[in-house]
Amino acid sequence: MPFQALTGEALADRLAEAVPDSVERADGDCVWVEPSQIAITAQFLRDDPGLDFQFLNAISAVDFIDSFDVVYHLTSFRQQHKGVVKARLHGRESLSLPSVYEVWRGADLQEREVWDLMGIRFEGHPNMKRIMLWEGFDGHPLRKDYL
Amino acid sequence: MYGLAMVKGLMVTLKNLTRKPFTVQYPEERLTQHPRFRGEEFVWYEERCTGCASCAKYCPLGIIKIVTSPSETAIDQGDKYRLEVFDIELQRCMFCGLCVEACPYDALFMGSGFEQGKYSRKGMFISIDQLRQSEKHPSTFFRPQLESTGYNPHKNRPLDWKEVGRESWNWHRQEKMGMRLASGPDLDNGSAEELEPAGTSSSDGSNGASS
Amino acid sequence: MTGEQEFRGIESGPLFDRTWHIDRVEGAAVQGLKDTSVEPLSEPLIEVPDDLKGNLVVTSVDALVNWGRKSALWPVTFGLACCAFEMIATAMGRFDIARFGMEAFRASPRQADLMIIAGTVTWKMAPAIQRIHEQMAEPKWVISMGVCATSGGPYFGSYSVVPGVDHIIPVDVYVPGCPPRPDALLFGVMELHEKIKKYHNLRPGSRNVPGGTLAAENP
Amino acid sequence: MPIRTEPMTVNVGPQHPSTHGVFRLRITFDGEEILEVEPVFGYLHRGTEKLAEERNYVQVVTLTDRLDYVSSMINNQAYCLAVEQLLEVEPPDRGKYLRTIAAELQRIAAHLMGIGFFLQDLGTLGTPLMYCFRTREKILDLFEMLCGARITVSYLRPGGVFADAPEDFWPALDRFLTDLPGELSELEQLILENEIVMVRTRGVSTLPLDMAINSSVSGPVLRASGLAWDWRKAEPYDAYDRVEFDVPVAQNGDNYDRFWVRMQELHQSARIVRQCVEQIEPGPVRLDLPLVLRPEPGREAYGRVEASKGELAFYLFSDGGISPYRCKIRSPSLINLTVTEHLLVGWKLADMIVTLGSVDINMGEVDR
Repeated sequence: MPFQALTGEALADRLAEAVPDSVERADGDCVWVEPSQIAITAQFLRDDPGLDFQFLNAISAVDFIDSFDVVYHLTSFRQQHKGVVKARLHGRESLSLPSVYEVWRGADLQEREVWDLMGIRFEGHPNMKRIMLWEGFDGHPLRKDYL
Repeated sequence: MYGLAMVKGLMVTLKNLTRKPFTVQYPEERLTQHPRFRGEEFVWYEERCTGCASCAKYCPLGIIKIVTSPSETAIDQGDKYRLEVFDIELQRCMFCGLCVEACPYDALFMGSGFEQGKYSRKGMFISIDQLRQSEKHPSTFFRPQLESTGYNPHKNRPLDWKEVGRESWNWHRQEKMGMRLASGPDLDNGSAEELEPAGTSSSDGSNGASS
Repeated sequence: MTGEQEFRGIESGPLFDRTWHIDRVEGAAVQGLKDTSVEPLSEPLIEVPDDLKGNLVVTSVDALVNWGRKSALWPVTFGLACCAFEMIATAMGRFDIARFGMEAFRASPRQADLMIIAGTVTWKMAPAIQRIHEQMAEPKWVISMGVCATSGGPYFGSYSVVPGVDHIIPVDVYVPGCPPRPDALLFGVMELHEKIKKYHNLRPGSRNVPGGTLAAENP
Repeated sequence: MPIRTEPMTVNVGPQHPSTHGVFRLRITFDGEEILEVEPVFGYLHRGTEKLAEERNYVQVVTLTDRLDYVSSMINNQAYCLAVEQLLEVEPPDRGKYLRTIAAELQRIAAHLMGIGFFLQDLGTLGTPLMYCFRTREKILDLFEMLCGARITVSYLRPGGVFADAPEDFWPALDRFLTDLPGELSELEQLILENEIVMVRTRGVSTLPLDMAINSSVSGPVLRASGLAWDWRKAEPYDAYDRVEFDVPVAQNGDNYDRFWVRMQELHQSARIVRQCVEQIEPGPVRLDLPLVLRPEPGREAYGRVEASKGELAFYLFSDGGISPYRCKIRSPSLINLTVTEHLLVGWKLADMIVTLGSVDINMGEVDR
């Protein structure tokens, strides 16, 4: 079975029936998820036998000045497919997102990194310490307004 | 059996007793570097440099400082700028060679020397005078025309600027004349036969620089 | 608190929750160093005295002591980034730094007299470097290997990189390159040898300053 | 009846001879036994992602060299693949083969470092490390022939490689490939069956497969735990769909297995290089792209390779400018360290260093 990429629509269909109110919209190759629902969605994505996303490749955050995108790249080894889930956070101050630490332990260091460099806090993560920079560092350097 | 694998391992080390040593006795004996080696110096041919500062613009670190002024000879007739400053900050350079890649006129080359230890950070830049006076042993990095001639930078003969260009100096001169004469009189000796093909080897990574 | 933890006598809570104060202290030290180290330190220069009064005995002793010092420089094992691999390659079979009497890379700064700053120095690492440098016994020397250590190099201007290790400790020899090849490092070491040869250990009035070199400002 | 002792919190690093760079651990010991671990990162955090946002697409290649500095070619490859995805271009065939050759040679060099330092951490006092460095020096010589540098190569460019290999590269590569099996078998004879190595590493710091997957562990560490997953097979890039190779896999997930998987991958890499040398044909090596690239705005790319440490990926977002709007690096070394606590807790102080060696981290990539 060749390795394939799941489209956003396919993911959105599965999510819409299992986790109500979670899907914002589907885009060509990714699905946009309501930020507050991200942990529940993650649980479903991992446990659903048809989707079976056991492996979290990466958590990335992108700063769009008036909003922040958090991108989850996922892979299933058994089903041989990959998918992209995104969540959009609006505003710039006191951003937070439910942590997927309990679903994928691999999120541990990545979420800390996003907090340190982008300033997005993950609720439910046990250890929201700065990871790369020192305590007392002013600001989050990967934000576009950090010079 | 316990210890057998260790004996096997010791046999391996024993074999090395009779081997030729791998060590290079550095100050006396030097490793043969390869012609593309990007050393910690630069070779610059002023005659070919137009002061366009492509290298400075393309340097990822912005460490090349170029100051030019219009030369007294008529600039509207295609004459070049006069260079006053061409400083390369050695203390920040990472010798990636992107400046060489960006130079459209084959004026800047990587050098092949590496012995550049300094006592003071203040003197750690290559000035225009140093570039003018230093012996020219250009590396063939990103200059495939040198490679195709089998040139070796470590043969100790400095290369003249007429030998290192992508095209022969003749062609260059004719092109300049063409530019100068575009507004005026005849164009007699710019015959196409004398033009040499640009880029002589199949690899020819030069396309990026001019496009 | 689990029974296991209670039995072992561990305080409650995971370790990372109990180390906040350490992190804060460290962060304050880093931030303090970053705020104060804005100018490079003066370069340790060797002063050649105007009146070469040094008599024959003193100069011979100097020569002997300097020869001893230069022939057995022991570097501290201290690799930071890419340059560390070239430093290790220098110590390995092909370039064999043992030919210079330097194969004893010491894990403890107390036993070393040369520090090769091999790699990018970040502000978070700077207090550690400063401390290791202070722990080394006099006389001591520092080679800044590669342009990252010299000036920040490819990372110059980054929010977390020291713009030159000479902002925090004095440097004797700078070796440019990114990274310098092992031969280039050996050349830097030989330059340091030349520098060590010029020391006047017994000249009256000379004194050692931190950095293990003679004071340039000494009258 | 266990004796009650005072636990002690010890700081290891950031300057420690065997933490593979500037890595720091806070460890609570009870005697020799590790009770708690807290890894502390960031001592080599250089802000690569921020700097990438202010350099153009080709200039960023020079930054990727310095991430995992023992496998620069593979880093270049991951980044160039991401940029090519943004631009929707594909390099010419000869370029693909040259990239594959370079990447596999680099994998041999990187694994040799992983193996050498792992054994060094076991206390072999340099002998196997010397053997590893001897072979690595030959690879670095080949790189110098290709691109003029030993470590920070910048050989690959978006759209191919910067130049074709020089003529004397091919005989030199042949010589190297002829010598390599002998050198590897020497290394294997020296160490692979050594009783001390076996006793010190077998069954130590095991990582079960479900935990490895859940913690996003990748690369040789994942394969040692029993999953034959290799992105070169799953999502072939460059010339990997045209060569045959096996994915070595072990079952126990202990220190020895991680070391063993790396040893086997050396042979597979050599096999790939040999096939590439047979298959490569003359032709262009680089696309005719402008020096300053401008991908379409709003596009994103996730360029992924199987690097020597695991899955290395660049997530690029373009706003139509000359430099990436966002360049996120998914670094295998950092994410493999998610399992530090699991690997170390319950084992002895002496195993800690060995385990770190077997995970084979590289601080340039952990902290970036």
